[in-house]
Amino acid sequence: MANSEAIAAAFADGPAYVPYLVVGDPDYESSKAYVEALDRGGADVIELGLPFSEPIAEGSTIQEALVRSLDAGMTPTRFFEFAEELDVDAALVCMTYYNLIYQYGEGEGPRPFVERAAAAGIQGLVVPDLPAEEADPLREACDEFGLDLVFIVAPTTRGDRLDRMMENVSGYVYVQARLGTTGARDDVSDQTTESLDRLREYDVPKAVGFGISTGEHAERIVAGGADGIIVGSALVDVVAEGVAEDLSTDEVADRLEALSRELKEGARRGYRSRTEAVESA
Amino acid sequence: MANSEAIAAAFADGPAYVPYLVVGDPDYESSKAYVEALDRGGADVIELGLPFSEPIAEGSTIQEALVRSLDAGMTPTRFFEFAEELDVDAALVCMTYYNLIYQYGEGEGPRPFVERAAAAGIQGLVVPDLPAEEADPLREACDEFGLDLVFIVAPTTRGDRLDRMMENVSGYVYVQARLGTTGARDDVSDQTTESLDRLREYDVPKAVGFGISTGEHAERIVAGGADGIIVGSALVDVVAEGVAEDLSTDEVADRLEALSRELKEGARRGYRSRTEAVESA
Amino acid sequence: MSETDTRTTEEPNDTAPSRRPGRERGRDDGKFGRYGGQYVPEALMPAIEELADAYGRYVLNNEDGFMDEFRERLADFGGRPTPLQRADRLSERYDTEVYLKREDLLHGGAHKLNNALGQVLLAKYMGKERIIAETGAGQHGTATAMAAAHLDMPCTIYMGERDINRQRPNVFRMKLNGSEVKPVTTGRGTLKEAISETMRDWAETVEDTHYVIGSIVGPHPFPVMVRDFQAVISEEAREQAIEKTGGLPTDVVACAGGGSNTMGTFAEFVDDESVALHAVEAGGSTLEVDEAAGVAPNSASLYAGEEGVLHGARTKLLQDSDGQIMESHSVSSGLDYAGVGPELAYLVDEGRVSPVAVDDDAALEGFHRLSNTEGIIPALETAHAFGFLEEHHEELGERVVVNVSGRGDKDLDAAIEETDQRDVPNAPDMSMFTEGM
Amino acid sequence: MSETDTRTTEEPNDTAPSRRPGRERGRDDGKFGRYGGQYVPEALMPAIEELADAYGRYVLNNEDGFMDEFRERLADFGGRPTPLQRADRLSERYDTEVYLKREDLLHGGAHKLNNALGQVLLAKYMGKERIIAETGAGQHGTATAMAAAHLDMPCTIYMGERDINRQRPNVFRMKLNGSEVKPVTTGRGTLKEAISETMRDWAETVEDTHYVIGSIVGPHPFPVMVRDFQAVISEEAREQAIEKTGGLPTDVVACAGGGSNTMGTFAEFVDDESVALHAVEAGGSTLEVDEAAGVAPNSASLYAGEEGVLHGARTKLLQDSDGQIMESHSVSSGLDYAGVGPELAYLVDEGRVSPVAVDDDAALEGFHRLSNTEGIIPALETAHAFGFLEEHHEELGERVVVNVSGRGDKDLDAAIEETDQRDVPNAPDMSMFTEGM
Ligand SMILES: Cc1ncc(COP(=O)(O)O)c(C=O)c1O
Ligand SMILES: Cc1ncc(COP(=O)(O)O)c(C=O)c1O
Repeated sequence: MANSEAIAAAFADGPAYVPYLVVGDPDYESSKAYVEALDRGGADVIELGLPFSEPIAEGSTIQEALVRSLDAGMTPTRFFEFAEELDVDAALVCMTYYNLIYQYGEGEGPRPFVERAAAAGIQGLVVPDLPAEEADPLREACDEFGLDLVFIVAPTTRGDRLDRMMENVSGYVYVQARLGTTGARDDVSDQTTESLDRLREYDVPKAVGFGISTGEHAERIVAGGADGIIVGSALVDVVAEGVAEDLSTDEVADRLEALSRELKEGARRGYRSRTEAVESA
Repeated sequence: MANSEAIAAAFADGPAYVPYLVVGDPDYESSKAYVEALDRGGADVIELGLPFSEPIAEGSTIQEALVRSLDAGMTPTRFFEFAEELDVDAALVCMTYYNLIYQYGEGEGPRPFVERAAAAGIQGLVVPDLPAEEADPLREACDEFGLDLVFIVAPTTRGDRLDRMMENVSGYVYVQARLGTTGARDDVSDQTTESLDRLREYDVPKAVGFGISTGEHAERIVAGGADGIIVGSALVDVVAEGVAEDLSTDEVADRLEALSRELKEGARRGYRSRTEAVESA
Repeated sequence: MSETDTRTTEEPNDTAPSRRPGRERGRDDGKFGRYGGQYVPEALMPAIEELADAYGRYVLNNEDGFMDEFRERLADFGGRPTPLQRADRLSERYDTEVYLKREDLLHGGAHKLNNALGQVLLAKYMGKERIIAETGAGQHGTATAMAAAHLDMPCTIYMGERDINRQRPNVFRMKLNGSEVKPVTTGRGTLKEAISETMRDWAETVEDTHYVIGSIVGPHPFPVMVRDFQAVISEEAREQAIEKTGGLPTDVVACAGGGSNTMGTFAEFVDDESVALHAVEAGGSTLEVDEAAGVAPNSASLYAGEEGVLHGARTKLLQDSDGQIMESHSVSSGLDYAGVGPELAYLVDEGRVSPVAVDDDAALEGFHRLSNTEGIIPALETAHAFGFLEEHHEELGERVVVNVSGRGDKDLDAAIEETDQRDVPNAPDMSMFTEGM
Repeated sequence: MSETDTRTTEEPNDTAPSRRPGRERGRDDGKFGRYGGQYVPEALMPAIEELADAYGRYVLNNEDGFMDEFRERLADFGGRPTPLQRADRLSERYDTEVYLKREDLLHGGAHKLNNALGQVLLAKYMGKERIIAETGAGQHGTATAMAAAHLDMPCTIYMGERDINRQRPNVFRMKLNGSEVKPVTTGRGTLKEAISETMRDWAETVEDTHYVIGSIVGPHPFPVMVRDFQAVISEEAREQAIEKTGGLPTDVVACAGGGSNTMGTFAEFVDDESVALHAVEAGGSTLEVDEAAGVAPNSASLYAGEEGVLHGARTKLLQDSDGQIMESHSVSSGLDYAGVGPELAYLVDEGRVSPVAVDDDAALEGFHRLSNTEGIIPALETAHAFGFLEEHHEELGERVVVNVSGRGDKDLDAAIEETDQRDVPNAPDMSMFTEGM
């Protein structure tokens, strides 16, 4: 199922590289430069984090980034302006928590947020604290305005729950590579392979995230069957380093672009080895 | 009833002046000079305080004096040496708490203490935490060694208790002028008159104490019927002043002697006005 | 209207098997009208589904005698039943019968143990091997640590670094009870970061770990489960009131932070239509809100909050117009929370529970009044209920039950400081305490 | 032999009307063999005679329903009965059934309230208008202040200035309860000066004032009266033990300072010859005595003391060879007293009670053990009983009742400091608490 053609296209041809950054981290202008650097680095879809004050699903790396952004004045209104001002080729997805979606604009419910997001060029939403069971109203609004609603599948998601989620998902599924919250790790988990196996029968692109930080990770994950890789904390770490070491915006942007290239390259290598394996089989 | 002739003599002819000091306050030698000054000032009986670590019946003036004496090393053994070394005319009475009497010497019970006291020239004992009900063993030892056992009569002592006490008392009764503990006050209480009235029928000298600090007090109390006055805190105050103001031993001794003269004079005036009143009646 | 209206659950009261049908609310799907639900990361869903299952089996159906063991341990280890005491001097002062439900006498000094013991025992029945919990002021953390020691379960408590420095005695109590206390250094180092950190731990360890939530908040089944564990307060109080006074009270009063002592005190009275239920919230310094600073100088989410989603449930919240959660404030750290249990939000909307805000000043007066007239030093949280009594006693009926949710020993320093900062008419002379400060 | 032998009272047990004759000891004349009596200044004799009379009428004969009201208030205000709890983990550790009598759950956090409430209520029945008490660490003072607030009696507590500075939380609790706290500046500013000062006040105000003594010490009728008020502990424990275990315990253990929780825990078992009674004293740092300095680095007056007269009674004391009272020492301020109740001294001489000294180190281990294995943080006083258990469990029978005389919240600072000063094998890592010290 897909509402957004741009997102569908991103997964259509080769593995998708889906980076994440917190919008407004550490400030509005630098953040714009960073997102654009991701784009230059080869992003197919960019997940833009809209910070919420109580981010219960995040690891500490992203939590700190959300705090930096909030402290610098980020709001949903500014977020949409940011999206509008961006000069990027990648498809944009907004990642945020349900309360911000629910409260936005006049009247209750998620519709005003989705309408505004659509107008700002956002193609999809990821809402980590919104399970499929509570998602009907948001799903309807997304369908109305042509946005995809991406769900996260955990290593522990199976059976009825998985079916229900796959009925509701659109665009891609976010396959959580391991238990836990977001955060860069050094290894790639076996849970990923298991999850991809479980999802094989569902006809929707599978992007794997949680803990990917190097081109080599990316390669292995895509080789293992992923249609895309989602990278968050590893990139946010670069921004945090920039803050800690007081680096120039350009320097940080360059690093982000370089890391993006490495990740994208890795994904491509993984894809090649997979298709070669299939072909030689 | 009387065991000690010296004490009987002290009350025989005119009102007795009975001053109290803590032995060893603030040190052994000064204390000896102070006691001898009381004697020069006209003391008929001197109450020598042997300090106990938990003096539950004392006001804060005397409590502090007891602490000074203990800190300077006073013990029952030293106390008896002190009594032996004293050069005074007045009869000596030891005022202390029962535990020191009970623990003294070999074997249990009060006998060794009394025996040693007698040898040191002590003529009587006042034990503020020993009511008549618990006094049999001490009473027996006193009788054996010729000491008087003085009891304190409180404003609240009446009826059976008073009778029992008066059966046991010897030497004199210590008539407590008011409720409360020791300590110099500015007035003389009505409770004194009442107490003396209650005691009239008993044939034993009545010495009034608690709160007497001036010649005028002494006069009024003796005029009211007392056979003697007991003065403690007012004298201990003089010693404390000496410590606080770092006065010479001679200076303090002189003040004690002077205050003693004033008190004794007051007592004599009171006695004269009483006998005149009786004669003119 | 919002989309949630379509999902409003029919109350299953009529067919409920339990003695008092009021307790059925939310049991099956965690919905209280428009409130409740399970807004959690997908990774936690299996854990809360497993928990909902265990709740149904052990708590509702007493499988393996779970509830029997729970009640027995509450009695022997916790000290239940707690008394319902007539407050002689307050009764005289207000010319009405005032009764105190003495949860301050529970082991640990607050109602918190009812829940902590229930959940740790449940975790044991579920075969979990480890307990985690978050704590702000440390009350829930200490209760959980005690229960974990008692039941021999390894326990880790997450606590913001700033809170650790403010609440050292409670930190020490947890450590004494053998719990690991993990300082949370992210963000501002307070309760919200500790909650996130605990969620993080749970998300990684769900398979062998149970997360003990401290109030009737969070995703289903926590709100109903915590309520059921705390409902022992009102089960006892209702019986005691009938036995002591020959009838039901006219009014029942409890302070409300997350609302666990509140619903515990109300649960068995909800169906007694004649009994008025008063939820007393922390009015802080004022009910005005500073949107720009993101600060609500109060914790009155029932009274002044708006519907939203926080920590796994839809409920009433203190939030700005964007939906960002405000920093709440109260003189009592245990009421200092921007949300409230969904069941209370529902009962307030239904008109069954009256929310009232009592400000810091009135709470401090209440604190001193109970201390010096009844000889009971209440927790500052509890003190709000006595501030309410002073301000609203004329509106009450002739028989009032007030829950004394906790004792004030933990609050002595705060009480000295806060009393010193304002003019509390009934406070003792504080100079000997404040001079060296 | 001493003269007191001639006055040894015949035990009136045989003709006693009460259910359990053991409680008759000392009722009539305050004598327990050679111990007890009324060694007080004459001015106080009328007051203690009046009190003895009131004790006979109200306590022994329940005149005007005094005992009924006392028991009702103990239940409703105090939280009685307290549980008798099986300690699962200690039972396993010692391979014997260990039961805990939970006096720590009493209002105020220690057994002290049983006595304070009884005496303040008695003062009310006697028509007194004012309460005074002394306190050292503040436990008896806080209990008295609570009782006085509850019963609307003006109350003055004397406390040494040095103790005030060491025990500020307790001072604050007393003030919160509306009591006046009078600093005593004479001497060293500790308990002994506070006792003298309270006696002084009483000597002046006996007519309208009652002096609430905090343990089974002092002149008759205090030792018997305080014992009778505290005996509720053993009344409950004996019944609970029979009900829970089908029989009497083999051993009963309580710590002993003045001995009020001790005799309260033993009273109903004294006539059960099969039950061994263990009084655990504070062994301090050593049982050796420094005569020259007048210091006993322990408080083991039953174990190491000699007969003497202190604070109104003949009993066992820590004293030097002159009879001066020694400064006692213990890690727990509540056991830090140079004397002990005369009834305990008597029962030890009779061989009915076994005195055992447990030193500071073992007490601290006991403190940590109960905290981290059972989830109960005991008072440092109480901790001595658990030090005893560890050291002597092999000598005990199969069913042991230990009185948990109080909770440890008051002792957190002391426990941190004392644990830091020595090598306590089972203590948690303390570095986060001690670094800033
Ligand atoms: C004594 C006391 N009362 C009330 C509360 C508030 O919690 P709740 O509203 O969940 O009962 C707390 C929380 O720490 C507390 O400690
Ligand atoms: C908890 C606790 N236990 C025991 C004692 C010792 O007193 P007693 O020996 O009179 O019970 C105290 C005295 O303060 C105490 O607070």
